[in-house]
Amino acid sequence: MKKKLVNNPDDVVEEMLAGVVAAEPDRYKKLKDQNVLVRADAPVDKVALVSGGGSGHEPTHGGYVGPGMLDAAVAGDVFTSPTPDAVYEAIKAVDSGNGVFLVIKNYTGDVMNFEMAEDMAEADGIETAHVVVNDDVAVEDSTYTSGRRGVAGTIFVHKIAGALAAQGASLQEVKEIAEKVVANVRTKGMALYPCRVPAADESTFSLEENEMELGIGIHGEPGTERTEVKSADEIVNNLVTDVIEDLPFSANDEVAVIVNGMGGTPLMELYIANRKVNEILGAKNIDIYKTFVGEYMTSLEMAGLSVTLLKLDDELKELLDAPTAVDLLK
Amino acid sequence: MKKKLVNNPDDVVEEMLAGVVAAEPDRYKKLKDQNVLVRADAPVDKVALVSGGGSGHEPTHGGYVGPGMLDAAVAGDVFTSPTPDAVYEAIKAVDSGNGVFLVIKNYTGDVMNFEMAEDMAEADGIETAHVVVNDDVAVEDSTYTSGRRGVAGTIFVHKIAGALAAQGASLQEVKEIAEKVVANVRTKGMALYPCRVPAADESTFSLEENEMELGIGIHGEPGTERTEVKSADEIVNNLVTDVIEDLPFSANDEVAVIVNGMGGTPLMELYIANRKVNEILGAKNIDIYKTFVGEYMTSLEMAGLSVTLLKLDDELKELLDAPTAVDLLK
Amino acid sequence: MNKTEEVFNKIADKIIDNKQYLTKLDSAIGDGDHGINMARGFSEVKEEFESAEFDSNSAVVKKVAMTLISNVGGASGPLYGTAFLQASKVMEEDLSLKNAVKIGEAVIEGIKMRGKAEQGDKTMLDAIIPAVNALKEDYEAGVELEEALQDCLEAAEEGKESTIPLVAKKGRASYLGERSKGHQDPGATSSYMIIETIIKEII
Amino acid sequence: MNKTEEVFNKIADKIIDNKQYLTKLDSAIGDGDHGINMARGFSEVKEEFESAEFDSNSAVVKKVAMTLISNVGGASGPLYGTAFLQASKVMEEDLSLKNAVKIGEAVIEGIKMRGKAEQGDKTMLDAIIPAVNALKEDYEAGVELEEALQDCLEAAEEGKESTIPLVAKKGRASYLGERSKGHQDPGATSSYMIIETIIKEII
Ligand SMILES: Nc1ncnc2c1ncn2[C@@H]1O[C@H](COP(=O)(O)OP(=O)(O)O)[C@@H](O)[C@H]1O
Ligand SMILES: Nc1ncnc2c1ncn2[C@@H]1O[C@H](COP(=O)(O)OP(=O)(O)O)[C@@H](O)[C@H]1O
Ligand SMILES: [Mg+2]
Ligand SMILES: [Mg+2]
Ligand SMILES: [Mg+2]
Ligand SMILES: [Mg+2]
Repeated sequence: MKKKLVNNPDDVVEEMLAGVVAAEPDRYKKLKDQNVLVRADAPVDKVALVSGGGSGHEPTHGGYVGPGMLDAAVAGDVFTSPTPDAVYEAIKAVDSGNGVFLVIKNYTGDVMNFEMAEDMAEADGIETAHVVVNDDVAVEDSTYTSGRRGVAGTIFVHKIAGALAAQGASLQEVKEIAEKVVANVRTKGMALYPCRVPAADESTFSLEENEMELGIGIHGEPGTERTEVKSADEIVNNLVTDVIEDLPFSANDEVAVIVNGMGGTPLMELYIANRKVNEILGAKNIDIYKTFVGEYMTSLEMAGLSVTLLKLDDELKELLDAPTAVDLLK
Repeated sequence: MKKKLVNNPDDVVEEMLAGVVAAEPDRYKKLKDQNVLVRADAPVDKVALVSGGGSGHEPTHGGYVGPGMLDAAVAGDVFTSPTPDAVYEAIKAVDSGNGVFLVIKNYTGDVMNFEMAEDMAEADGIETAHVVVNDDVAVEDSTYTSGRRGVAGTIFVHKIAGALAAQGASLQEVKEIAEKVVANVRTKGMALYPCRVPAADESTFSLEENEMELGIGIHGEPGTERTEVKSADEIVNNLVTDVIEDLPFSANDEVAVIVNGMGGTPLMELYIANRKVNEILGAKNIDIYKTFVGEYMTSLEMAGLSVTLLKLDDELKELLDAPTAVDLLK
Repeated sequence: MNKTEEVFNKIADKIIDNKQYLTKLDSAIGDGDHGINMARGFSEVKEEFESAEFDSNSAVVKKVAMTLISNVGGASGPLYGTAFLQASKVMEEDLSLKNAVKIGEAVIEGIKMRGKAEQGDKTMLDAIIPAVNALKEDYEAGVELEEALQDCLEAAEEGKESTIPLVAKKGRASYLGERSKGHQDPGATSSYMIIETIIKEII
Repeated sequence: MNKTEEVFNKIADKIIDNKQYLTKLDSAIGDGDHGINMARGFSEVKEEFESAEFDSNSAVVKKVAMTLISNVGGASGPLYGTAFLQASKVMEEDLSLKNAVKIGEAVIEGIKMRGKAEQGDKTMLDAIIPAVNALKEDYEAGVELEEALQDCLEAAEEGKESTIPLVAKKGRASYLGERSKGHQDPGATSSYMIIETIIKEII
């Protein structure tokens, strides 16, 4: 049982969204009766971007709503995909007649609920398209499985597809650039300590004082491998090596990096990790174009981190650098 | 014993700074032989701002280095004031002949080490001045004690004094505005779980599963009061009430708010807390001008939060809104 | 309150009573929310029943489907929602073994269409498919309704337990790969509970 | 290595051996780093001694002072640094009880000037002031050096223990208010260890 700064565990998402809007009333409006945050000035005359999923990953998704990134973020219950109704209401709230693009992380629930929402929206004559993000290299990828999870690499999809949409691109063009990001982004994560869902009695896994989980996702689920705790350098080496080999990334590639904290990791430790990421990439002659170190896609108070690499070309670089009002991705 | 993403505990500060510079090489340079981060373009022709203190409070202090805020940040060992030499080197690196202003948090060690550095700098003919931040209402304030701790309110001093310095103000003017911020800023914090210093075997305090500490500082020290765990709303009520009564803040005051996570608190919980902060201030007719929710002044992986209020006037509002390159305080 | 409403009320109670148990099963190989999700949805079903009036059994089942879709979220929401929606479409007002088989087949088709899983993937289908197969065999062999339902219940229970040694291929448990072995699937467990409650109410 | 170097080498060993103990004391009422800070500083002192040559005892003490100032940080760095710096200024090459009193007074003055604490504030001064007072009384009473040092040691030990019931008024422990009662001050403890080592080396 973990202590938490909450009131009634059933109200955490609603109370959180009330706190978000209270903090930045000029930036957000919340839809009545649905846990959806939309840009205060929505609908904007462009292709709209909607993302969402379970809560507990803050600043994902609400933190990425704003000019140059998302138009709406749909917040499900903690670690639970939102319902089709909620996604559908988000779509309606941001559609300006230019179509709505959905960024879906590859979880059975998210895919199904978002697709059902698309069916509902299309019945209303709203054009939609989507991308399914699946950057987690820890999970086996095959047509016989549900495939890989979408994790921190999703942030790059928000930024890059958001930037293209802001430039007035068509729904099809936004979809294509999003797919290009997905094709070029890879992540692997680990945890030293699990998190706990407010409404549940226990953590979804427990670890001994000398154990850690490698290949962890962002829903408090156990990882793919449990080992004894290693040094920061050894851990980073495991993550970065698996990420590099997967795409694969190779010498003279230019990459953007996210060293992402899982929620309970001191920033100090993320920087210690980044030092090693930098060293490994340097040794492999992989060029770092931009690095983000911080909490971008968390798992409540899980302690651990993930490393994401995105292979860049000129088009992706320009969109990554494009202006956005979202301070997290500047 | 807590698991940590570190290598040798003695190297955490150096490795962290290496990771910071690796992430943003265009923003920072690190002084050779000293754990000091300075603006890449230092010295800049203006009054320079130097802050610093023990490490373990990230993003404080390095995260506030940049145009519109600090010129240098001096990183001591974890929770340990830096030595006079380090501060002195920082002063020399950023002085452009316009004088150097030091932002010191009120801890015996910080005050002594920074003042010794000022003596050294003045012997070199560098003009210096300083402010001592002491915003923590949990601690009794009297001339017979070491007085109140400097905690998250320090961020407002960095922002506002930094903005005035960027506008070309004199050392004396920068000192005056910093003192004005200190006179108008108050904070109180609490913790659900302690942190652990990498080089130490144990946490500085331990809490039972139904206990929390109120009136906590940012150095893993025990708080002023231990109670059973309360709901988020009750906790926030305790913090905000003590902060309000101290200055006191009263109806029609305009304030800036920081809801600051201590390092291990999920962002979700900070927003849940902010909802209540907003509600309490609203009920008292205290006007919220701007709110910052996030991790600004942490204590490694301590779980808990602090609430800071700064009473604003037109001058402070303008400086709080002034441009800065530091994304954290935009 | 008609009979179908009564049955779903009982299902709701069963699921709500087993909220922690289902969540615990999901903690082992998923994200620890299956019981929470299902209980949220079925609490809402109970509430809907308080105000609504239904003119047919299939209207009740359709209402259950829509309520689950709008309130459960996760994977189980759309899956159970689609399952009951399909069931409501083929359901006749009078219960017969023949119609029960048809309903079962519609349910399986709905879940497969939505989730793209197969038997053996360690999902709710591993409880449902054997249960429906048992019904169908008994129907073809001319077995009486009550006995067929008994067989169906046994098949569902075996099916639920058959998930323990399986490696998950769909849903969150699939991320665990080999480590998903040795745990009973939470969705197969809630499916069994639903089938069990229906059958016990009918017999 | 001259006698003063030897003494400080012993002090360094004592402090380094007690790193965890001093840290633990600081955990109870401070921030849990006193032993870490002091051990870092005295390890550096030992290293400095390896390369340096000194032409006087006071040069050794001055080096210790500067090394602590540059390497300890926290509150104890400037306080001990200033203390030893003041000591080095009044130290004579030949040890006498008279000079020992003078050194002690310089140390107290230095610490008070830097830290603005008084006796009874639950700091290192609570070990040092009684120790120096004992020396002074014995000197004024014409007691022999060795006996005076014994008295000094006892006074330092009592002084260290006298911090236990006190409410801290200076340093981090002061933030705890009444809760600082019942714990021995880490700085008074390290001061006692330093005094103890010096005296045992001389006697
Ligand atoms: N593709 C699928 N087809 C059929 N059933 C599935 C599928 N994916 C998951 N399930 C079922 O859903 C259950 C998990 O539901 P739940 O925990 O509520 O949702 P989530 O996995 O989104 O957290 C699993 O135990 C499994 O039986
Ligand atoms: N103002 C002061 N005057 C004298 N001694 C002090 C003062 N403040 C603190 N101390 C001493 O310093 C000790 C703590 O040192 P240390 O833990 O190394 O530094 P910090 O408190 O900065 O973490 C205290 O136990 C106390 O004896
Ligand atoms: Mg879920
Ligand atoms: Mg300290
Ligand atoms: Mg689940
Ligand atoms: Mg200390």
